Amino acid sequence: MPILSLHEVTKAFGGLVAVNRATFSVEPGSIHGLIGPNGAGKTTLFSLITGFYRPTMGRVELDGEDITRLSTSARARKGLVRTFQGTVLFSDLTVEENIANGMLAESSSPWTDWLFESPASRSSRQERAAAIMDYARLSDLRNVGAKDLSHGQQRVLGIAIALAAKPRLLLLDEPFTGMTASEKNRLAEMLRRIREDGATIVLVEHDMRTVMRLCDVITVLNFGSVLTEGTPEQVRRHPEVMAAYLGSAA
Amino acid sequence: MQFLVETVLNSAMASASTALVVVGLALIFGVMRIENFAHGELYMVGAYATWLFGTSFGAGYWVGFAAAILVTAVLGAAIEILLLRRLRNNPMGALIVTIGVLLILQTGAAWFFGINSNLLVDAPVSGVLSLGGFNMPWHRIVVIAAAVLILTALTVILRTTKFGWALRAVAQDKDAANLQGISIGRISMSAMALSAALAGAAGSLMAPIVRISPFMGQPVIITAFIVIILGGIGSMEGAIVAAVIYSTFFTFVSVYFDTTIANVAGLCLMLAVLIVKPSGLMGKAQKV
Amino acid sequence: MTTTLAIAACAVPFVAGDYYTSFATEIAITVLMLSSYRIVVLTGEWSFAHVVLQGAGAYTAAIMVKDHGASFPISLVAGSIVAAAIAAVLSMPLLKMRGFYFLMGTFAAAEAIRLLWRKFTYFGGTRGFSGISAPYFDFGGVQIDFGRSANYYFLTLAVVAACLVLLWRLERSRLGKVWKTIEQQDVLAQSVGIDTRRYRRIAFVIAAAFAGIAGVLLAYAFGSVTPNRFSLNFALYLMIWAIVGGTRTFFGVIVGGIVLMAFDESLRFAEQLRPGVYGVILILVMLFWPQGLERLIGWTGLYGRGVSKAAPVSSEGGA
Amino acid sequence: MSRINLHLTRRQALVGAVATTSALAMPSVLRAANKIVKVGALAPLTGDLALWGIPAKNGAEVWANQVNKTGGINVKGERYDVQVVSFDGAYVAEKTLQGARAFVDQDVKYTMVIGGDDWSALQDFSNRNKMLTSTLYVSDLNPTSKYLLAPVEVHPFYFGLGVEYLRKVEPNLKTAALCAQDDITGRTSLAYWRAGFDAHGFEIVSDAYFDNSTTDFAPIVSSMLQAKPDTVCIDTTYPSVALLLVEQLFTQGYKGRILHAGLELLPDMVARTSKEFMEGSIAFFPRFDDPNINASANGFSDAAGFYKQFEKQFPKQWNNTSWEFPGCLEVWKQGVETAGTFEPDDLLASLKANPPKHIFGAARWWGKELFGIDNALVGNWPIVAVKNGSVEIVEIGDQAAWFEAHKAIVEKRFREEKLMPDQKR
Repeated sequence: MPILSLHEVTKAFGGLVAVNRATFSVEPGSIHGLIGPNGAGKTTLFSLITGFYRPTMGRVELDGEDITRLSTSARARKGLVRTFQGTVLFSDLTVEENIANGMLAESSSPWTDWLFESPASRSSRQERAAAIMDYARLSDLRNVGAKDLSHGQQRVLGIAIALAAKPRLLLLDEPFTGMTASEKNRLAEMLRRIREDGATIVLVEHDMRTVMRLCDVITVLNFGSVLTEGTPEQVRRHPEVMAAYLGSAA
Repeated sequence: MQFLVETVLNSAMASASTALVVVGLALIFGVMRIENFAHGELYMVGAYATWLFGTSFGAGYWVGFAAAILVTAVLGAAIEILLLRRLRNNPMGALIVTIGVLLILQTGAAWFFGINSNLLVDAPVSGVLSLGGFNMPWHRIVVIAAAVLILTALTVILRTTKFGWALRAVAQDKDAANLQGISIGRISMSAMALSAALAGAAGSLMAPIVRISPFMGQPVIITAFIVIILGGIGSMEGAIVAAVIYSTFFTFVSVYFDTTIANVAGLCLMLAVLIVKPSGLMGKAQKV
Repeated sequence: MTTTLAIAACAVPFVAGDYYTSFATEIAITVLMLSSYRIVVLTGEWSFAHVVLQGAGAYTAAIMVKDHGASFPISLVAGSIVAAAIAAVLSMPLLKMRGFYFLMGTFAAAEAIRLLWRKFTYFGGTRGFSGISAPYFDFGGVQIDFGRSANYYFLTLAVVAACLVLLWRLERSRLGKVWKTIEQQDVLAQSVGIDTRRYRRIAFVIAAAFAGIAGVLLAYAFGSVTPNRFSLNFALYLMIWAIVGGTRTFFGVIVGGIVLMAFDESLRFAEQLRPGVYGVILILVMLFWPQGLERLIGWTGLYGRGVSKAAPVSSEGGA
Repeated sequence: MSRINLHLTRRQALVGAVATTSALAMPSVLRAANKIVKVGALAPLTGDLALWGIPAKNGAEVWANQVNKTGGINVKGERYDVQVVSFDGAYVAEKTLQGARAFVDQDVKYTMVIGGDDWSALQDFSNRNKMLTSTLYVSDLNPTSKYLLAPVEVHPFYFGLGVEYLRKVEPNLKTAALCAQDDITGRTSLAYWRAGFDAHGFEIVSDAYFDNSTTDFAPIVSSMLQAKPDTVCIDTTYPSVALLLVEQLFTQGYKGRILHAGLELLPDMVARTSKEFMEGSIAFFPRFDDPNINASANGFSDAAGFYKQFEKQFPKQWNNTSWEFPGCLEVWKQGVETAGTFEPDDLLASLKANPPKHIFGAARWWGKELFGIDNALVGNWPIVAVKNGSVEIVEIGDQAAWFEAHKAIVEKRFREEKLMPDQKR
């Protein structure tokens, strides 16, 4: 049973049809790539999945449950967490505080816990924050302000915040753009570890080489509709993909 | 029937003067992203200037009208240069400064002209247009005509002149406009002067009709804020349409019921629009 | 900071005459209004309804005392609940709006309520209520007549202090952290599962509950409740004191508020010119000491919310 | 870019400013041979209602200077100079109560308020501190307002006389239209006007309040004229609002009688309409710039002189309240000088024992039936009518007698507007 499935999802802004009857599904535990030339509708589709936009037509399902009408935060509480293209962080706070904020939405049973946090739940949250920090190799930057991190470190912190929200399905919005080669390798390594811990990843990305190396399945979008879908090799050899990308490094 | 025609004309006049005030407010918000709480007081200064130059110095209404536009324009420009320019990246600070200006202008008017003084401005075109039992003072028709004239002139300026393009560019995207060499300072100052002049003109046109007092600006600014919300902030066209809708609605309710009910109904209309469309009729939709 | 404030506060009735003691009571009530108003500001929104919600508490107290002969504690709870209930109902439509739209939405709702108070004789019309008898404590041989302004001042101080402790706890709780995340990064907060509208509504309702308490304190302090006391002017001045005082820190808004109120009072000799002089001072403070406002600069463009605030990091950051 | 951090934090700067200005606030000590007695003007000095408050305060100061020049107040041989202290109540009951507390702290012996909306908060405080106070609205009186007097004007009691006079001179008038601003003043007086019109056989065809923030009065007048009234009563609207209403009546072709409380801006009304249009309009206040004002207002020492002095000191700031606060002081002065003390209880007893004269002559304490307490100083009151562009006293009527004759109707109309003492919230 796929963790995420889209059925005839369409989004039109006035006359312009940004996403046209997109239908595909994502298997649990996989790293699923979503690629396409600029203007192919990747970002709009991403926003449709995260709930930032409501589709004009069609259905989005998470574990078979229709979440088309759910708000972004409701989807996040169901395990569908996204990161941002830019470096959207709590820039005035430290790394540790940023990650702690990721856990705030966790629904603790007694509402009194909201007001007077029991020491037990506080220590468990601190432990999880520490775990995530060394997971993302940010432990030694614990007390550094988010705005003082390097670009690469800020992107990793963005993912760490998403991890704090206990995602079952993690949506990454062009995580590799603007990273150095070594940063890319370390990030790819981190994503594989996240997948091994049971999360599913959907990756919207331009960087073809990384996508081809990292993803199990790739869906190719062109002019708002699904061009093809398959393993990296199948997709690389597909004639229309070559045409659509016209000489980008295959 | 005659009563209906009178009410329609009265609401047209109310729409005209409200539109003048609200367009000025929308212009300022569009260009400088602040709500000018002292806009009502510029309306008041326009009325006082018309009395001072037109009646007290005896130079006649139209001289007073021109003086009102000049005085308010200069005052608007001065407020921008001396005060608002230093607070460009501090919208809340600018808001407080406009409230400071509001307090100063009100207290100044009460001090110089006396709290109790009864200033009378005679309408330029006296007499009454009476058609079979229905009579409407000519000046009210002059107000409608003048407002339509000014607003068309404004749209022409904004659409065709270089200054108009620069103004709209800054309203669209301040940084992009800056990159093209448009001096934000000059544009903000002239936008503030233009906005103040519009309020001054409205004050001057209404001077023969309403009570000139240091606090005449208060109901005007409250109505202006309600209308600018209805029309959607920053959109000039929205402001004019909303001014007509609100003033007509308000006048009819206050005639068929009473003005307190009209006030409550006006507020509920505003809330209703905001509930349906949280960014006003023509405001730019923004993710909530 | 707390100790200096506490000592100064307790000394007032022994030093000041009847006028300044009751003025200190009014300051204490306004401090509660400013601190509870800060809860709404914590979520990044400014409201014009806070003073009318205080009025709702005051009117509830007046009705409870005059029609049902309720005692002080009962009307305190009733006032708080009614104000919170009204805020909960208002928040349904209001919280769809942001920035300046929200500000004007709250103005419309507040002014409509106030006009209804003036219109219906059940609320006493334009004259409102008068003759609200002062609270009287008589238990185990101890009688305290809170009609005397010094006694009532201490009663107000006790209630306000208790509320401030609660507000302090609230801000440090997880609820407080959620509010701050919503203010700093609304879209990021949503992406990690925080339903921002729901928590903004909780903030609006909790702030109203405290405003209700302040309203009940005000009703007993003056023994009367009139619609003019909750007009736009008072809402504007509350906002001015919050902005100029600075809402960044818990004590900033309190000390800032007290200083500005004392300042406004010291200008009383200027009589007719008082508002004008106050306007000049507002401008000077804004032009030369905006420090307290730097956090508010984040409220860019009033509705460009959620714009990324991350300052681009300097390029030489190590790998 | 490092922020310019001034060593002064914001709090230190503001606290410094507070210290300097409050030093300035110390009241300057008066060099005077006589001892000082303080009287308080507790009225709005800022905001819309300052148009009543400031002229009242100024009038009180002019009166005090005149009294001090002629030797001040003689209390059992001791001479006191009168010092007027003021406090801006901004027409908000709670602020006005703060003023009352300030006056008690400064040992003010007699307080004057405008009354109406801003009295409700003072009641308990005035009883608790025996604060002798005067108000301009008799409707503030209630069974427990022991130390509150309505010594000058018993607005709206003279309106009954006005309608009676109108019926006498114009027997054929049938219908009446009423309008007033939506506050306690408007409600109280409109209730009395209705009683008057009921008592004298008028049919009320239009009756509406308008909000204080109304700026354009054309719609209000057109809706009134739709009912084709042959009498229009614009009650106690503010002077400049009355002018706009009269101008609209003229423009919209109204041909009947106009009734207003004061017609303060009559010269401007005539300028904006015409002498013929204003002819026969009825009001209740002779003008202080009327040459024979001294004859009619004999209760007020040298009314014409007072007006001239006021115009000299406060040019073009005159309003009805400018003589009403002095009227209150005049009654208080007479009481103090006969009782020989400032002590409230003795002074009240003496005042009640021998009622002083009020502005239009002899008067008596009254008000029990309607307000539950005899604290209103009621005497005869003039009715003025416009003759050839200026007002002339056409009749002096007895307000109390008119009330006695139409008590039932008045109580019915007051009960409708919830103004009876037992209906007060």
